[in-house]
Amino acid sequence: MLKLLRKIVQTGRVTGTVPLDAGPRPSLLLNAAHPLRGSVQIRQVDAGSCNGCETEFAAAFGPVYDVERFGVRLVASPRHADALVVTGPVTRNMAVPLVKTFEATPGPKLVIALGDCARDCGVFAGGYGVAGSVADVVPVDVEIPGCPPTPDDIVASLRRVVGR
Amino acid sequence: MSPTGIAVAVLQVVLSIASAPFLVGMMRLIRARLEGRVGAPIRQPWRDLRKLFRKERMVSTNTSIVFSLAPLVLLASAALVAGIVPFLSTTSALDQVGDLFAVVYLLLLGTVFLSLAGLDAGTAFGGMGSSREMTIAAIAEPTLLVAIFALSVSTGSSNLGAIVADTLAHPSRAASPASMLAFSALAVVTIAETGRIPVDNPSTHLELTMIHEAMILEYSGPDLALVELAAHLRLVVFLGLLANLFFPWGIATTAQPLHLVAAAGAVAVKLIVLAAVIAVIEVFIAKVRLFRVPELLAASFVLAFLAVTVSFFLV
Amino acid sequence: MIGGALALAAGAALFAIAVGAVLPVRQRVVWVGLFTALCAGAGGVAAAAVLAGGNTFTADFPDLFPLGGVRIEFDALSAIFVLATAVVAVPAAIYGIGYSARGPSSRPAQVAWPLLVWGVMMVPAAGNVTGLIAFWELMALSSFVLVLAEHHHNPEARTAAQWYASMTHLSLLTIVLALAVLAHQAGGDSFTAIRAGTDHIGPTTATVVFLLSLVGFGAKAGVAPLHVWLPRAHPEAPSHVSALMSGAMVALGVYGLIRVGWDLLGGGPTWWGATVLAVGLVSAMFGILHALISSDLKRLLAYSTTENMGLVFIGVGAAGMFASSGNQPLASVALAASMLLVVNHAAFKGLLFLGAGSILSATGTRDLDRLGGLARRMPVTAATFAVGSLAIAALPPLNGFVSEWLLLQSLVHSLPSNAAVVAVAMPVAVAVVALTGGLAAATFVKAFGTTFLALPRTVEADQAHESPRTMQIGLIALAGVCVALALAPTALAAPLQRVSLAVGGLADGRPIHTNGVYLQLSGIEAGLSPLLLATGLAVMMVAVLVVVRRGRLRRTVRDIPAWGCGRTVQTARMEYTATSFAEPLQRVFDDVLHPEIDIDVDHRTESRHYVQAIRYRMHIRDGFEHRLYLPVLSVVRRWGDGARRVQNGSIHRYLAYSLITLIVVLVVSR
Amino acid sequence: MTSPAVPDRADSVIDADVADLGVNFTYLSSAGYRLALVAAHHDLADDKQPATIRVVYVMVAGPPDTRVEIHVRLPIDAPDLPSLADVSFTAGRFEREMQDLFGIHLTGHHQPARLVLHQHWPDGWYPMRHDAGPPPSFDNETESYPFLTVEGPGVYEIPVGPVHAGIIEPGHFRFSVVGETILNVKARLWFVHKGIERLFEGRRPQGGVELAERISGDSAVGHNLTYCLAVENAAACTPPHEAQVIRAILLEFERIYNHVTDLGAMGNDVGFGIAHAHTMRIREQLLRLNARITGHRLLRGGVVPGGALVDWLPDATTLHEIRADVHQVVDIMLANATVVDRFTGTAVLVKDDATQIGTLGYVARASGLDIDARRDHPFADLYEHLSVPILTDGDVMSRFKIRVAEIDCSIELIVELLQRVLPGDYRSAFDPLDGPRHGVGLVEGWRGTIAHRIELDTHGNLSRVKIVDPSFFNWPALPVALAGDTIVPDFPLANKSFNLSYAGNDL
Repeated sequence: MLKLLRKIVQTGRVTGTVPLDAGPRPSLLLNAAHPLRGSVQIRQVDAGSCNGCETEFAAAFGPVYDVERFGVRLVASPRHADALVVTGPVTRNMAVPLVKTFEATPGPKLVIALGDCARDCGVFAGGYGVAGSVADVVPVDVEIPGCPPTPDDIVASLRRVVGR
Repeated sequence: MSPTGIAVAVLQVVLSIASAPFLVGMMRLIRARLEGRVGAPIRQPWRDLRKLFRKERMVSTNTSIVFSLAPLVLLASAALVAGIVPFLSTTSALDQVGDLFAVVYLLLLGTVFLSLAGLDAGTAFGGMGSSREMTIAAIAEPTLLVAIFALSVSTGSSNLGAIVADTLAHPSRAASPASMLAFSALAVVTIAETGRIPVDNPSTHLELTMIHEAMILEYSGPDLALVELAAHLRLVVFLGLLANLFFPWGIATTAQPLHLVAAAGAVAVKLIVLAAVIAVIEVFIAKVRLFRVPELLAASFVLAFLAVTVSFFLV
Repeated sequence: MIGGALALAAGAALFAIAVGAVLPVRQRVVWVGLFTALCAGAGGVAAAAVLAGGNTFTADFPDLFPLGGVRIEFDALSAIFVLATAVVAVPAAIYGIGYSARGPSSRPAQVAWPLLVWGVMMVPAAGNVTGLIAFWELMALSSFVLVLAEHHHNPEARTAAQWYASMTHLSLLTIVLALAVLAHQAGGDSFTAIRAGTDHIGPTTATVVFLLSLVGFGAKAGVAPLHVWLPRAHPEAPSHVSALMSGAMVALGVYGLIRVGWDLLGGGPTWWGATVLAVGLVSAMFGILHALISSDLKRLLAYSTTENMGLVFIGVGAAGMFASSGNQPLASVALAASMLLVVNHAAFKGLLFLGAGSILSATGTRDLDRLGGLARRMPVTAATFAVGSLAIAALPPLNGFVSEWLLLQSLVHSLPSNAAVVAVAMPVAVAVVALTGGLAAATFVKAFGTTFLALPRTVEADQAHESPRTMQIGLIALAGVCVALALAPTALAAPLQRVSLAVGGLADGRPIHTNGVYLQLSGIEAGLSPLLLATGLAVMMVAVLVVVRRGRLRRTVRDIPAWGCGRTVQTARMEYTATSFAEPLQRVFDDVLHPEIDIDVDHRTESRHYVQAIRYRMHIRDGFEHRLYLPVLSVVRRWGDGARRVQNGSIHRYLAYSLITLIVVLVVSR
Repeated sequence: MTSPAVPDRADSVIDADVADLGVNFTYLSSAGYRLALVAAHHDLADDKQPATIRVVYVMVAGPPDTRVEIHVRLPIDAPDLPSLADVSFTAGRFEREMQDLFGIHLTGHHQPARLVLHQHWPDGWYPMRHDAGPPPSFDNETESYPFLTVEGPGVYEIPVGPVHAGIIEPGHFRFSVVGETILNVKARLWFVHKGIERLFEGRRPQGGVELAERISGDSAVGHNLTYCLAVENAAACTPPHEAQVIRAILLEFERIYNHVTDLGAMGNDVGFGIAHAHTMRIREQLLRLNARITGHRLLRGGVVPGGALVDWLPDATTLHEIRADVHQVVDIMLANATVVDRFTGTAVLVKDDATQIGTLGYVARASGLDIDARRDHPFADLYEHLSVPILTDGDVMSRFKIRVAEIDCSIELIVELLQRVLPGDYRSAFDPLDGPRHGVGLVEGWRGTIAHRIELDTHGNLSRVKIVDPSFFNWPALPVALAGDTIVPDFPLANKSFNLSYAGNDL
């Protein structure tokens, strides 16, 4: 107990790289009256990634980047989600699950293609098990380039979506 | 059943509902800060709810009317309890409508409906959540009722207004062993019934470990908003019960607006303190293994039982 | 008027018996059903008249039997039990028309059914020992025939009947002994004479009589450990018969105990009440735990009857304890709680058994793990079963909650008391009532959820259709009774006072004050308004709906398969089963239930990492049956073939035994 | 039947007749060799021989590092392979993989169901054959994997995945359960099967690096190093000693950041979120070090065929601070009675099972198996002082503590190696020789021993790359560890304690 308390006090605030006082940014996607402004719940779908994008996506929700402070939260069910974050080239085995996840998400909803593989299959283009990029399977609204994108990029893109 | 009484009851319901998401937002913020994060603003849960109300409503195939009915019953039962429990004033019109037992069974009614909804879609997760929820609810029941027993022994009544008035009249009773034992017992049950650590993890993303979350995996949009709001409201109701049954000071004994404002301030402070304490404790403890939960509740039952025996032998 | 109604009841019963024996099968079930309903309805009217007016009715039939006359004495205590019987019997009889058309339409069954209804109604009306025992045996014999009504289809019915016959005889034997001793000591056969003569009875005799009647009536009430016949016999009987047996017949055990212990004997020392309370606590816990883990719907309901009779015993026992410690007002509250529970139980247990019968006749199974998805296929059954489930789980705003609340109030306000035994017993009782309530909620979430919700688990469940109109009428009527009792229990305030006044040895005074909306207890500062609670809930629900609609609720509702993690097609195999639902609680109570679990894993001989098959088996035996009865029975069996010849399962022989017993009884009681 | 050849030196090849396969395999197994890799190859017809399917079994032992290959040739029109499933559980799984991808017909296999290719993939299309052609049309609605049905009243199935609730890679788990008691679990993987092995083919060896670094994103160094070692092995190229030191340092950095993440993630799975927050903070610190070391947060770009290069290396003080930080978090976790209770005795993998299944890495070492490729198959003389921590309980707690011990070992190792090298670019000219060649790489990645076997064609281009992530060996151990008396809500914790790779397994 005391050890943990000491650790908490010593550690203090970790979050910090993204300037908080940057003020609300205009959303490039959603107008001010859009239902999703200020609150976007995310269901992440790994459609064939090498797990690199997952590492960085998880970091964005870690204490250092803390994207949750902008009203972005991970949720367990697509029924609770507003946006799908899809990583990897879509494999033949994940195409149907991805579509089903998309269908299971109530509107209005967004699809965010995270990473180069999600955008254009990256180095995996042409693999016999690859069905295509995310946009080939479900309509994509936002793309975040990078292999993998840095947490800073991810946070910036998500802020653009949520408008804060 | 006077008009002012009804007005007070309605005011309680409205204020509880309005403040519940903020309380949850505050608890999330405290956890974030202790984890070194900035965290979402306190009003974030309201934002989330507002958004959900504007989203598409999806109903799973194979479900029955229970699926649509459960969020309503869950929220209505919690709201009714918010009207009965003396938060602001002991003059609530609903005080004679139901006593503490009625409150407990009304909350159980909500639990039962949510559990049925969990079974309704026929998914393994929903059933799992229902089964776990009913297990915990069933085992928590003895603690709840025996703790009420302890409270009503000294007061001679299980009416909420009477218990509050009695504690106000005899402040020393709040510090009596019986009262403290009963408080501890109810605190444990509160944590179990509101799905907090160490019983359930409100922020988990693991379907197989969930209790509350597993039952509501099928809900979306407005239905989900109702369920979430009800969950927030139940937290307020349980914490409010704990606060005002054991520390009723500040509550209005009339329905005068000024007194009510002061009472609202007092109950707000109490709720914030209790919620903050829970939020801080949650950071320091882990979730116990599912089959240790009954042990935890058994321990709380022993506390409640001791409270009754103590009040018998020490009164 | 009371006499007329009782005469009408008898006439209707006789007519029903006659048509049951004479008419061809199609007309038979209709006329028997209608006249049985008339019989029960007439009895109900008589009971209502007694309860409303406070009169009693007495009539003598001195030469009815060659060896003894029968006296009818209809007071408020009788009336409340007759009322409970009528509550379940009228809908059950109408329901029976549709149900029998597909099931027990044989002549014996159709003759026995009105006999049973009439018998159950007349037991509390009996005013002397001979009458009580005659009607008791009439009830036992006719119910025995009905338990066997479907034995052609079901071999388990025979085992059930054996248990039933044995326990009924044990019950009868002890009751006869108790009453014979009582009548002999008091110097009279009629209850009036016995009451007058109790002064001559010494404490030892009184204790013996009390204990004998506790065993005899306890066995009928199905309280542990005398319950073993109940979870066997009630499921095997045709469902409308189960409804009457579980809803009303078992309650006569309570009636007998109160009548003998606290009316005829005039009450006794505190430990009488404490014993009854203890029996109640054990029964309530034991019953609900076994109901929880049962996946046979009717067996679940039968065990739940043991639980509910346990709760009634807790109330009666507490009343006895309060009465003997001089707290008459509280005793009357406890008694009122018990009596209200008897009436409520008749309504919701009757309803649930009728619902179970509806499911059984639609799907051919009572196994919860083979049901599912019936809410869409059988909406009336589902809605009424839901009412029954919420009621039996004691959830507001339904009727079960009111009696539970009364019971809790009587237990909680026992303190401060000067008796240490009360101080220890009452918290335990509250805890047991609470745990029972919680487990009952879990049990009926399981029962309703696995039966009616989600996907059907078998083809039979998938192809189920709603039951015929007559059965629906029965269901709706009983659901209506539940709702009426829930919203206006205040109507029973005055009758309950009359009941407690009728039991002089137990309670007096006025348990419940009411202005029609609020229930107030005498001497206790506690209030409840079931009507306003229900109104409040409804108002809140409407308010939420209105607000949500205002909040720009998008009206688009998308119908979509349940979330299956992106891949799986949902099948019934992925639904939680009843066994699974109860498994966590079963694990919590492992020490009490002692489940026997086998997991067989077949490996390839070459490598145990190639598994061919896995089989799972779990069996939970009735602890009392397993550890108390079976050892005794095996000793008995070792006595020789003589015993086996008695127990050879021939139904005719059982009937003969019963008849002989009846004659012996009549001789003895003379 | 010939008597088995006795290998007395590293990298010997036994060209066995199909009939002698079993004898050779059992002989090597009894001599202490373990099966590291099985690869099938589609050899096209040329003027010397007709088209065949060549199956290569790589058996390894160490120390001293010894590798033996058994080569078996099957005619393309009747590729019947006698199954070794009875003697080696792992071999049975490799065989099913080859059955799916190469169309090998197995004889004597007990469960020859599809492994890699899901049920909706067309029959008779073997994507790894050179003449496979473009994929035919897929029937996307079929789903009929033959899950074992557990018999008994009240048994139901929990289907989980492939889309999970957290940030988890896709896989499908089918639990047969009564209430909370797990009776049987089956993991259905290969959802992210992209066909990486095929993508290597035809590239220059240098061109395989970008793929090797993306086999499993969290094992960029491990897989790429293995790949480079295999290529260098084939090309008979020896990189500079400094490059080997840097490779060893990078390998340990990868181990540390992944182990640290797992420690907190296991805390998170028992609702102890604060531990997760702290390990995520430490991980970010480590990933930023990574970014300075190689220019990439996941340590990509540091290892290349023929050498290694880094921009910068941290000093020992930084590492000691991180180590102290990690230990504070670990102490906090182990001081929490609930955490200890949840970890202890959960999902026990006994040594016997761990051995039979052929587990590797920390999973094996937590169950008492003394196995570590850094010591058993060192790629350079750098590991003389390496002590391999071993724990014996096989529960979640052991898998937790073994990670802590390995973090300590790694930091000690890095501190020691830092004295031998300065940051810089250490590359020898890598020029693959012509002519068919093959090479094997074995590296102790953070999850366990990674094995690659590559073949170069006459032009020095890659003609076949076989990749084996330790997860391929470890996946079957997870259901076995759960089969005891694990309850459903403990599964995520058990799964996290194994933390197996889906991408590395599925390829």
